[in-house]
Amino acid sequence: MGGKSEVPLLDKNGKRIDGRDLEELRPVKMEVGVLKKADGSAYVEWGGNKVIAAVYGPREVLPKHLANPYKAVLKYRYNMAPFSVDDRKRPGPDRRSIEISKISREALERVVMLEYFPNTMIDVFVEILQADAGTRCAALTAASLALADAGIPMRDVVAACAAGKIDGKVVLDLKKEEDNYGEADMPIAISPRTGEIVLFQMDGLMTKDEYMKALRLAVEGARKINEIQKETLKDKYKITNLSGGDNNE
Amino acid sequence: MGGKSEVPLLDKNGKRIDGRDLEELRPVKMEVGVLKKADGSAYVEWGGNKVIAAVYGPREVLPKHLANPYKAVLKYRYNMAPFSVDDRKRPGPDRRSIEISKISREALERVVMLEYFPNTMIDVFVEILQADAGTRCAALTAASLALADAGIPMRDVVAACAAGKIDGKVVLDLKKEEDNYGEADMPIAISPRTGEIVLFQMDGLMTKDEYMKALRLAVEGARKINEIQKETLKDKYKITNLSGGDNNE
Amino acid sequence: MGGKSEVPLLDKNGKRIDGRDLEELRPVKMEVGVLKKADGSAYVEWGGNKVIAAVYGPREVLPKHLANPYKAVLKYRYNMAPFSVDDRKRPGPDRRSIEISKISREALERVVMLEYFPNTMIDVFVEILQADAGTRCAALTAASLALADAGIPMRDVVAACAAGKIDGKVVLDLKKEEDNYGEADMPIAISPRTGEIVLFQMDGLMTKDEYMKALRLAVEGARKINEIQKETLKDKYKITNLSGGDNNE
Amino acid sequence: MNRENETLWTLKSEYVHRLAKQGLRVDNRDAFEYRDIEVTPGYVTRSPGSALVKLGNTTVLAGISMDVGTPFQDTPNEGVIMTGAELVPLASPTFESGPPSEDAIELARVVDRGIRESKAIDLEKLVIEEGEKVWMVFIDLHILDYDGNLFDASALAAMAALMHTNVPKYEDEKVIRTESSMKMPLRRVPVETTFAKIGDTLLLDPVLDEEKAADVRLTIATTDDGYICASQKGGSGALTVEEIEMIIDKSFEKGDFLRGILKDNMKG
Amino acid sequence: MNRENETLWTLKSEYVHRLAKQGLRVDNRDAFEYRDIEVTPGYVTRSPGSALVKLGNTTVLAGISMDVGTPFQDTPNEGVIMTGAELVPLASPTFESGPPSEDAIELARVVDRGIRESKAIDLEKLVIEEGEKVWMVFIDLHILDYDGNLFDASALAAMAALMHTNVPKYEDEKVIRTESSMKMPLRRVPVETTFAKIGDTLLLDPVLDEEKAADVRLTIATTDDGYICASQKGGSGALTVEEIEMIIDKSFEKGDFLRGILKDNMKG
Amino acid sequence: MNRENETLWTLKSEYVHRLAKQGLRVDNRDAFEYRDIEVTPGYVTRSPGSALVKLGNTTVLAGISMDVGTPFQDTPNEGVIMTGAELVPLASPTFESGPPSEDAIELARVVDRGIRESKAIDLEKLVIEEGEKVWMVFIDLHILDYDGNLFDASALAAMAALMHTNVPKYEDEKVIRTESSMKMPLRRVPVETTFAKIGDTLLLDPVLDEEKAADVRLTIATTDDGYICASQKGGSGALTVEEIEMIIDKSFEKGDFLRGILKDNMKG
Repeated sequence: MGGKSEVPLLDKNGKRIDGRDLEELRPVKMEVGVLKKADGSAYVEWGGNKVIAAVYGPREVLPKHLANPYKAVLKYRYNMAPFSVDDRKRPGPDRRSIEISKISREALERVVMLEYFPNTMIDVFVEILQADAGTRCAALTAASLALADAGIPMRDVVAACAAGKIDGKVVLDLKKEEDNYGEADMPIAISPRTGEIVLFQMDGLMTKDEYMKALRLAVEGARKINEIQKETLKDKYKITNLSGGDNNE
Repeated sequence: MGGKSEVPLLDKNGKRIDGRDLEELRPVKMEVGVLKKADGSAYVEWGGNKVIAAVYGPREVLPKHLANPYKAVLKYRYNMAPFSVDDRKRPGPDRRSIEISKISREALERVVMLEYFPNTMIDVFVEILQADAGTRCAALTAASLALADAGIPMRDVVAACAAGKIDGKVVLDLKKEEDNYGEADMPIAISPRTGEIVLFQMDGLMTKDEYMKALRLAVEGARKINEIQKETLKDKYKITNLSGGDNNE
Repeated sequence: MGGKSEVPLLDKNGKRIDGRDLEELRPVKMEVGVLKKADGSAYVEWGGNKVIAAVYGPREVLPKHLANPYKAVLKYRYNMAPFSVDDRKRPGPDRRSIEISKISREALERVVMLEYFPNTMIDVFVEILQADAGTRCAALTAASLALADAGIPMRDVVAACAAGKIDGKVVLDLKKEEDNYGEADMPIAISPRTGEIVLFQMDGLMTKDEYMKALRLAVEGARKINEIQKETLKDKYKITNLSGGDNNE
Repeated sequence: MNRENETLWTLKSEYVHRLAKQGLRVDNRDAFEYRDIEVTPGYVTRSPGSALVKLGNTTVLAGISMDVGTPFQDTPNEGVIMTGAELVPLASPTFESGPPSEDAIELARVVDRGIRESKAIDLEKLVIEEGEKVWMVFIDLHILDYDGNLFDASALAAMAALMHTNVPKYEDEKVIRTESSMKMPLRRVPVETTFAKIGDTLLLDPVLDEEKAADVRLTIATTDDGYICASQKGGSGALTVEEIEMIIDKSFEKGDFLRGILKDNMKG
Repeated sequence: MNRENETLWTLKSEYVHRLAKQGLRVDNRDAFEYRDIEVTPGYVTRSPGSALVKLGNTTVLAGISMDVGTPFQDTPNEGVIMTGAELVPLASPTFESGPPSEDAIELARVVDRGIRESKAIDLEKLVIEEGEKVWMVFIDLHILDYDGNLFDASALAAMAALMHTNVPKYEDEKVIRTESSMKMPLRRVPVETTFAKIGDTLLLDPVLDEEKAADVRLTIATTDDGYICASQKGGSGALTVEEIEMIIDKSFEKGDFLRGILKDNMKG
Repeated sequence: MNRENETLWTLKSEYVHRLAKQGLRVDNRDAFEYRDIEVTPGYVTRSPGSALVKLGNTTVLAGISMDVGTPFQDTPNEGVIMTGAELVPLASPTFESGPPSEDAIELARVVDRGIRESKAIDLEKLVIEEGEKVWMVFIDLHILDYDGNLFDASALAAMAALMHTNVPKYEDEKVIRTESSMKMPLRRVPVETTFAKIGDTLLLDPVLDEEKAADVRLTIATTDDGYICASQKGGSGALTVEEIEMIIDKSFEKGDFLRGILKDNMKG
């Protein structure tokens, strides 16, 4: 959130730099079962973001002392490909990706039925192949699909979306330039059936009114994302009961 | 030991830059039971040094293969806070702190009754919050107090002190500028009941006479430090039998 | 393979910078049993290369989960001393030494009778004390001797040698300047009894004819190296049956 | 990692939940009451700025280090902030030596965002030579005793330390640490307030036992001029929009309370 | 490391060997036939160059990053190539998080050598200011799905990415990523072909099951002008001189086939 | 870490103690007698300086590397010394691969202090351009065979290497390694002598079995002009002031003996 307003992010008609309205999502494409070796996988293209998620498990816990006799251990690894951003990212986890992995894991722990698989581990790996702001939301959205694709029982399919503030206006789903030069960003994720917030962060400067408006807008965005998730899974499995979704083979 | 004598460390009356006599200790304050979560703890302020020590254990040995069926494993971690020195210290152990941790642990192994607690681990952690030369002595002095505070049986309470050489004179207890521009430093620690040396290092240039004078001076300094240790423990526990000292609650 | 032909590597008589003929090896000296603490050891001096190898094992596998119930685990560590090259090498494995260790281990796995020692580990350590091109060949040659010296049963004693291309000519056994300014390098190792290739790499630019010529030349070089290996082991043990070689005590 | 007895924790957790249902807490505080807060600015006398904060038994020492470095390419006319946190094993039986854990990283980043996003520090005043030389402000959080709610204690310690920081002189390509060129240039006073949800009950400033029993944690950073500048949810539970709105209101109120403590401290 | 059932692998391996003896393969290919190959250049639209390669189920994404740095002391008039490979755990149950494994390092180095030793990139054209500033070409291989023969897929992806790479502009000490100063200057088109030996049978382009059953692997990199530029044996088996000669011949033939695919792609 | 049989070591230790009580040693030496010492300077002919030292079976190779770098800010007119030690696993069944152990770090630092604190190297002569460019002297200790007393062997090897070191030429911003500008400028000849206390008996130059049986170790570094320049106690035992005084006397005597060996070597 640079807040350097020298760069105008809204034109005189109130349109955004990519022509979107304030409360409009970027184009989103989803696909499941895109990888051969993973137990479940999904690909999400969201504006300029390209994200791929894979799920392995339930499988043996390594290292063994991490095993939990009451439930599965969920792991989440958010990783950026070196070429996904303008300034090459050095391989390996940095502080940012460790934080994102933590809060994304916590979001999924709310819905994945870990208690069904004691003494096992479920690994969720997400690779950011191209980044255009909102990668953590795209990643978590893809991860949920991959979990469904792997047939992991879930209470709900988590959907994510961000809202933010640019040129003084609350808007949905920031793209890169809006994130760089805007005034605030608020990535969230919801459990759509209950409407509860399972991932929540905000940075930038917002009044309480702006903040609550952004929150409600982001929840609505996440609901739209969830519709696309549901369509994607339906197309794949021709069934509506998601948590009963079968394996991708 | 820079030995750059351009900086005069003694005035014409033979007084040191902080007004001390050659064989005078800096002011020392000690307190035990300063932390809530640790099994034992102590705070030592020694000149410009501020040092805090904590003891955990005897507890389960991790990793398990380090367990010794005949005695407790003693660990010692000397760590400097990043802001404790003028040039910010990067977090994490460096070569200097690894060496200091090793020789400090060896000093304590002489007195802690490790044989009472086979298959366990006793952790001693010392944080240097502000550094003014002699931190390893202050740290070890605090560590001994924290061990006593934790009720760990010991043959003796180790006390430490340094002597050194500045402007050609053997002096007690160097402060930072004296350490930087002086000619030699000799940190030691003793087991006060026997007078034995349990930690011993020296660097700089000294003749044998200077060396032995410094050694005897440092031993005397450590004895004075030990008196303060004993007072501190007495004040806290109103008893004189140190190794029978009870827990800090 | 810099291929910067500004530096002439052959004189008008076709002699190399150290006076060698195109197909001539550098002087090679070998010795076994050079270390006291290792179970087997060897020293190889090959041109300007000085290499020492040690073998420990069969011994307990650490960490334990790597143990194989059907055969011994073979480990190989190629390491350069910091002062072995002009630009000081920072201690610890780099990508190059990890790759060399891998392919050298694979070469030895062909001949060492690992199946005789299930659930154990055999460690091969090689230190490059001075480097003059061809260090991986010298290292593997020394490692084979050290394994024989340790009495580890082997189907064969692996011997290594490189060929390459300088100033347009295929030559045997490049030295440092030839490697730096030459056009191609091809290090290989053979199992001499069968003539099979057990280590094989090539980089640089070669036509098929040059390539096959280099390969045949390198095999011949490795055979010569193997003769010296056999002499060395005979001198030491006064026996010809290498795989029955006894321990060095 | 937690070496304490699992069963004991289950019992404690049930106890905390039972209390929460009745609107009670383990230490008899009200739901939205802070523990006793002690702020000791200038604790590390030799550093350019520092503060020790005790929030009940939770103890955090924040220290500021100042150095001269090159600015980031995309902000040539701004100083640089770097925030780190060490959960040193001295502070808790569950903290371990080694590289920073994900908890330490999250803590450092959330404290950092409160300061960075509120533009609390006037970074343009920290430029020595545009594009070439700027002041680097290192904020290091040293956790000394861990009894819950590190976020609020650490953010408070960091802000108290910054408010007492002197920027050294820089002359002839050298940092002169014994002399000061100015006070740290500050524009806003962000503080962080952390709430835990135990069952359906929301609580401010959880102690360790509450933190462990809680399903979810929400930290809100507010400024003295009425902005929210950072938020962070933690834990595997969930929050409703209504709960978040209620927390925001409380957060401004409690933020002003914390700023009052900082202000008193500046005078004292 | 391999968490899959050991017995299952033994059975699979025996099956692969039995087939190989009869000149057959698990997927009914001929011995020297590649799987289906799909090359998608420019996959990462925001990077200066990239390509996604699918070789059967094996999927590799190569991305090029360009930055300005100082040349190596001994080659002041040459740009710099750096090649890395990440075997991200997404791609296989046997890949693990953490520092690069020896397999990842070998892969990156063999792909690197094919490009470097063939002088495929005209490094002198990547000099901005001799001895001071040159372009650094980072070739990063991201393995997305691992079903054998990473070498050929990765080398092909790297080359396809380089063939579609635009070198950014560099003006006023800044990289202008949105503008291009030239195409990546290329001189040769190296590709790599990998053979596995199962029992006494040689096969091109092994799938994972064949790779695991194989005793030995040989990778040969050839250029479009008739040179071999790199070779690498892997695995604990052995090869005869005659086998190597036979592989070289096949390698040139199959290398031309792969170059044909790259060429078609340049047009399309 | 020690993979050798614990019981065996206990028996060996008892044996060493029994001998020590009678004033005897496992290899029949006198209490204050060194093992045979062989010094081979210039062992690594291609490095600017090196020496191989055999102290009985203990074998240490010290190598010097010279490079040009920037001096430390607080010593702009001095060259830089860096000392490292690798306890490579080749040397002992108890040494392991990986980052330097605390033993390796202690060894490197004690050898370093002997040289640094005695001002053995005239660091001002290693300045190329004050405050900008100085020679960096890397002293690397490579332990090849470990049979006790690495301190004395390593310090001796380091000093022998330095005494035979040629400082390369530096011209036109380049190090010309094939030419020498001067001998390493030395002012003093520090050596280290190490004593072990077994029961109440003091011994010089312990072999591995003695080192392991010993309660405490004391290393004293002395100079040729009558100074002590470094000391280091190791092990969990203790020493009396009287024992230290006695060791100091022996240390000067034995230091002169070691310096004699170095001197003989300079001639030869």
